[in-house]
Amino acid sequence: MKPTLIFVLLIMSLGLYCVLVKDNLIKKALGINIMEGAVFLFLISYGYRQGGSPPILTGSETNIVDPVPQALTLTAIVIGAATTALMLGIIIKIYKIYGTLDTNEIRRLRG
Amino acid sequence: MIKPAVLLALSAVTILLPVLTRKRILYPFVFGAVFAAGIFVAKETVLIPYWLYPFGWQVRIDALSYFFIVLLTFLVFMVALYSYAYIDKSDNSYFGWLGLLLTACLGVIVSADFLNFFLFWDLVAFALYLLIRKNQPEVARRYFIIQFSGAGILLLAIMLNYVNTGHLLLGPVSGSLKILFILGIGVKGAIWGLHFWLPEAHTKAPSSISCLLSGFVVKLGIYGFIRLLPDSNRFFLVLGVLMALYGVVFALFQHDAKTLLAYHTISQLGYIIMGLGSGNITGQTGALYHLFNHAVFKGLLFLAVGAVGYRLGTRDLRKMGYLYKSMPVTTITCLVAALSIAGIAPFNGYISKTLIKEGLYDINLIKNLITVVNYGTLLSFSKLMYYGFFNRPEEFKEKNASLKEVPVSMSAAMMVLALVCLFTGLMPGLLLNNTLLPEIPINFWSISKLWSNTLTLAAGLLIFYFARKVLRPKYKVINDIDYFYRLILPAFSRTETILKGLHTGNLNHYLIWYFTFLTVIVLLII
Amino acid sequence: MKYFSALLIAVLMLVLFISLQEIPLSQNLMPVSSHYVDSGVKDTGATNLVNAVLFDYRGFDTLGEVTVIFAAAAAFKMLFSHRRIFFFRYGMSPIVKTGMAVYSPFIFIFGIYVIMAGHISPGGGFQGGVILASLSILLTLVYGLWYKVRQTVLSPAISSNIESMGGMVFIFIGLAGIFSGNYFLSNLGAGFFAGIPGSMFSGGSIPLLNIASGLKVTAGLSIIFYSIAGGE
Amino acid sequence: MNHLPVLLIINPLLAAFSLSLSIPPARKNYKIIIGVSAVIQFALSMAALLTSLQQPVHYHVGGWPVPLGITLILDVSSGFMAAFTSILFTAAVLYSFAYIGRGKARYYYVLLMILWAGLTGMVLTGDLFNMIVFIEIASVTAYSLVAFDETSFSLEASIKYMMLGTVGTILIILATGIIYSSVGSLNIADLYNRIQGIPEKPLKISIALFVAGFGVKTALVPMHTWLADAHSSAPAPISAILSGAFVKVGVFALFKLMYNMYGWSVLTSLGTDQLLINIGAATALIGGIMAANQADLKRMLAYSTISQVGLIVMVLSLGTLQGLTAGFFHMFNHGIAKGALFLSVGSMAKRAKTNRITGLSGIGHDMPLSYFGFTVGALAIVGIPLLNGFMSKWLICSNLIQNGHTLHGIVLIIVSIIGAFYYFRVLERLASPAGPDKKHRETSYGMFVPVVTLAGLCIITGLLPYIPLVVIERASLDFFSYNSIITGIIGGF
Repeated sequence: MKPTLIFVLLIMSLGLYCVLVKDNLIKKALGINIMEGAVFLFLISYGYRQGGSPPILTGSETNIVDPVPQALTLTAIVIGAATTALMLGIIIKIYKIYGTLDTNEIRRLRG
Repeated sequence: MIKPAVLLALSAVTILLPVLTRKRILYPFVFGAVFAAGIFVAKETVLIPYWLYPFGWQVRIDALSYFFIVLLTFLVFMVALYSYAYIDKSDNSYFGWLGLLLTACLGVIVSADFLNFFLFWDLVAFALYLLIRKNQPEVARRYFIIQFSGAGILLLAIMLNYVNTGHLLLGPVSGSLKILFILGIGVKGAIWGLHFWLPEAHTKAPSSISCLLSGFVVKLGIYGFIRLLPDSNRFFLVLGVLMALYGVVFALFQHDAKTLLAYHTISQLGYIIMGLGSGNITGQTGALYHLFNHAVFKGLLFLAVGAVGYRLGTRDLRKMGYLYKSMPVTTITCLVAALSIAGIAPFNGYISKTLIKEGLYDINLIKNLITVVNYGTLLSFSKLMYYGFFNRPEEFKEKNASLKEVPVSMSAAMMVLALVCLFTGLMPGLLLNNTLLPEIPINFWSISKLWSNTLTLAAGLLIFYFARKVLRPKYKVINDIDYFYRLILPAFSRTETILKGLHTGNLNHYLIWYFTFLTVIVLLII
Repeated sequence: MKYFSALLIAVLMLVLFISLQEIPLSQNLMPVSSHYVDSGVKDTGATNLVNAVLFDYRGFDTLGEVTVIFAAAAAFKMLFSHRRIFFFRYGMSPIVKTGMAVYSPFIFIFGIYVIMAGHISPGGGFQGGVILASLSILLTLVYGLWYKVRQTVLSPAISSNIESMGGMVFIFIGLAGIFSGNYFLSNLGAGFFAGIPGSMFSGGSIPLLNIASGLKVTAGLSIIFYSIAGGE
Repeated sequence: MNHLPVLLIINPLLAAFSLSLSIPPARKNYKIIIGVSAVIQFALSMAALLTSLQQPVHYHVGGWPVPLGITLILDVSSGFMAAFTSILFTAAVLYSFAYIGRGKARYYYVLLMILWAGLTGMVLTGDLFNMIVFIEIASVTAYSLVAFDETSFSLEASIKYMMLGTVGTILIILATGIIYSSVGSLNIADLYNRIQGIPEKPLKISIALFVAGFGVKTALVPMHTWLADAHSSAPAPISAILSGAFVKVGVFALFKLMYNMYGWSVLTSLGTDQLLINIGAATALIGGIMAANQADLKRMLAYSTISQVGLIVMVLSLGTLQGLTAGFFHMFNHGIAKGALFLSVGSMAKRAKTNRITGLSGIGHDMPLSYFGFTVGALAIVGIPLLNGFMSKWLICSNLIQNGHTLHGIVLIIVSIIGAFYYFRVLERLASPAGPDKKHRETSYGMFVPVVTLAGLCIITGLLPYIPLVVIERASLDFFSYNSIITGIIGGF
């Protein structure tokens, strides 16, 4: 077990709590981002090797961390950023129309 | 001899009739050509390979199929002839859907595998939906949904049968699946308990379609019973008696001529099912012969009532009368059909009913019940003929007596059917010897039989004379068994309301559902 | 609802905790990544293995990622096309403006550096692109939205063009692999200049792809910002 | 060397990129660019299908062998899905030319082309993380296209879709992370060989996360809630694509992982197949019941999609070759029929300016061709004989019952009956005699040609199920006998 797992799950539960309990759409978006952060931390920390050096080779390293999770995380961060931006954009437009960000009131579509 | 494939192709052409030509005069001839092809079709089993390609179509025409094919093509020919004038001039697509119905029924009859049997079984209901839809969309939809549900039960039965046997060939089924098959087929065949759609559909459909519906489509149920459940004798016996009695009792108190006929369909189906359940060759032959006869005379009755409706605009027995003056052909043909259905010699109903009675000779109770049903039939058709044609109500005299006879094509169809009623009665060997029974076991024309027949007629008319006040057509709503089915519907709509209430539109709730689901499946998997 | 959610989260996390403990840990690398570490430099010519993975081994992912940003930017252009709400028109005080004028070349150079040296040092197209985009955003904040409209270099049409060009350059570099008889996005196999690993001109197509994605990210993020801010 | 797989993905991307250029040719002639690109893409995907029938193509992007790089796999299953997606997209593009007003249309097409690329990529990719990337490409475009109208409904639908979808993506990434950290590979074919190396509990968790993550993309109960909102508020061609293609591609991707990454025997030993089949049944039933009494026609169609997806999931989770065939066949049939339905409803709604069923009554007389498309689509989905839905429903029912799932077979029958109930109600309403003052013109060629073509496809595949089935049987073989195929993909690393 990696000790970071505890932190991963803690951050994830924070984000999840935010997503599930908060009524404000922006807070929900933030919660989603926090969850994403937790997942990225999970990826990075499981790619880490004890005492490993960063994956930039200068010729003398013997113990190198796994470069793949870092690349994956980079990709996922960019995707997450694009999604978050779009989410916030839509939230702005929703605020213009509904005049509120409360999910309890944004429910014209139901049934 | 004509190949089966040619017959099928020819019937498929009729679907496209309205597209091919706009000249309506040609349509009955095409249907007549199908009839001719149906008569001369070769009795053989072939595989049509390119049909729904990986599946194919096992076409089997044996004596039973041939019998049904002749009946079907003949009846459709007559209906097409009748419809030439009966159906509104602007509605040519009717004939296309009639062709679809013909093809679908033909498909059911000739299919030797369950896939195509089921496919056409479904298609029959859909073709009827299209035919009824024009004027009565609600009725058509209800009919279709009920038939579709029945087909669903049939599908389930077919699949379970497939699991048991490992093949899809149409053949007798066994075990507890029989119940499912009876339920599935029974919806189309209108057996008691599942007949609730029948009065409405028969009444509200155009008369030409009622003729086919009652004359042939419900008989597909009988066809299914013969093919799939050839040995459920006791059950059919009880069911048949029940239906015969039930139909007659309900028919007696109707004021709408077509509803009366519709309930008589149930009653006569009861006869047929009784004959099937007799367990001997005489009774079963009688059943088949009665099936043919019922198609002819009930078809004729519907056409005649339709002809009245065509001129008079109503088929309410309270508003009819005087028609014997204004519409003699209709009256005479209707009288012939009524005598046939009542089983009066020398018309065809007499022959088949005698055969069925012979088949059930050994069971006294049933014989007595049949006698009761017979009198019921006689009474209700006396009512139909008297109040419908021979009555002389003053308030309708002016209107009813001045009507014209129906156009030639309609009266021609009716007259042909009436002649068939007479000839198949006078010469039962014509059909029986050729297709059904090599030799007739009984003498239909013995003095005792004819004497009791005449006695029955006289007694029936006498009873009607005294009871005609009781039987006077009155308006009242008679709840059939569908009253109980209607009670189920609120439960469905309540489920729907609850579900709709659950979809609150609140994102919070949706997210909580989501993670509840995630937690549940995580716990389930681990 | 609150307590139910808390319970839900607790159960979920507990289960995750119990089960994720079982993931095997070893000091050795997995076969795929050990191949990257062993022969990554030889295969790609880049010493930054993350960039080698990102732009060479898994270059197709990066094309996808570039596309996601492009899609987000296009969505913004679509959804915010007819808003003209000019708040924050004239920017901040002259002191800030002057300070910004001093800083901006350095930020610009740094961004360019991060992009250009992605294959030999930490960084790369995305990181550098974000730096450049933040420069563009800073400029707008400091000088006001009118600046954006007046300036031709950062105008919406130009950003849009830069973004499209970035994506197209990425694809054309990939297509070069096909035209040279290799696979899409082939690097050294397609004849790109390998150079000496660790030097500036090395890594074959990786620096080019870095530049392409850098342009794209810069323009994409700027477009998103300006669309929300209502500059277009 | 065959570059078809990658060309299939970059062709729409190139079109999108060049369309976004802010230069006069791109701005003025965007319809030409899109039309040409759509035709090329259609031809490419058909060529891909034909190629895959002869010889599967394993394309190593960047020239890296299997576990190192990203591999695109063009086998019959993916070729079939790509071709099927392309049919719908081509129809939708053609339809959009007439349907989408000028204004912001250029970015609409940009996003549409990216969506096309994303769905094709999801189908073709042989790499787990690459699949996530393509899912996100498709999702981001779908989120924004749903919001295209910028009405309150479409924005609300978009944000709901986006929130649920993003959470789903996070779960998928987490599952991928678990798999990668356990065995250190991302290639699906490679993972198939290594899946035994994952300890039991992380394996189970990853399956659960994948089901939940993909479940939201494919609208399994109870993650279906976004679908009715999104599909009813999006522009008609987008609804057609989301309903006809996106959901199906999601199901395809989920089951590709289940069959080709975990291996079905692993899933059976964990009991996941029972779970999936029950989820499918619940989806079918709830979708069917919810559709039964909707006032909004597009919303009704959306719920109908949910119920049909439930059927597909049910039969795909049987784990038999025939089950797969039936499932793919129903995907195809339902996709085409639902495409015709959404497009024709779009035409009618555009003329009548409402989606309400009551508002559309009698419009069938005024717009016979659109009504024809709607009728054929509806009848096909209900399962009227001689249309394609009948055949696939027969196959689904037969497979479910043959494998001992009689109750699920009954669910299918009940769903069909409910479907007949609500579709016929609408058909009747649309054909009811209209008032004298209501006169709508038939739509332009661009709008009814796709509708009628899709309806014609329904009829043709109904009469000749052989044409798709011969492909689909090969496609399901790709899923089913994966053991024998896998060596060809992996090669000798």
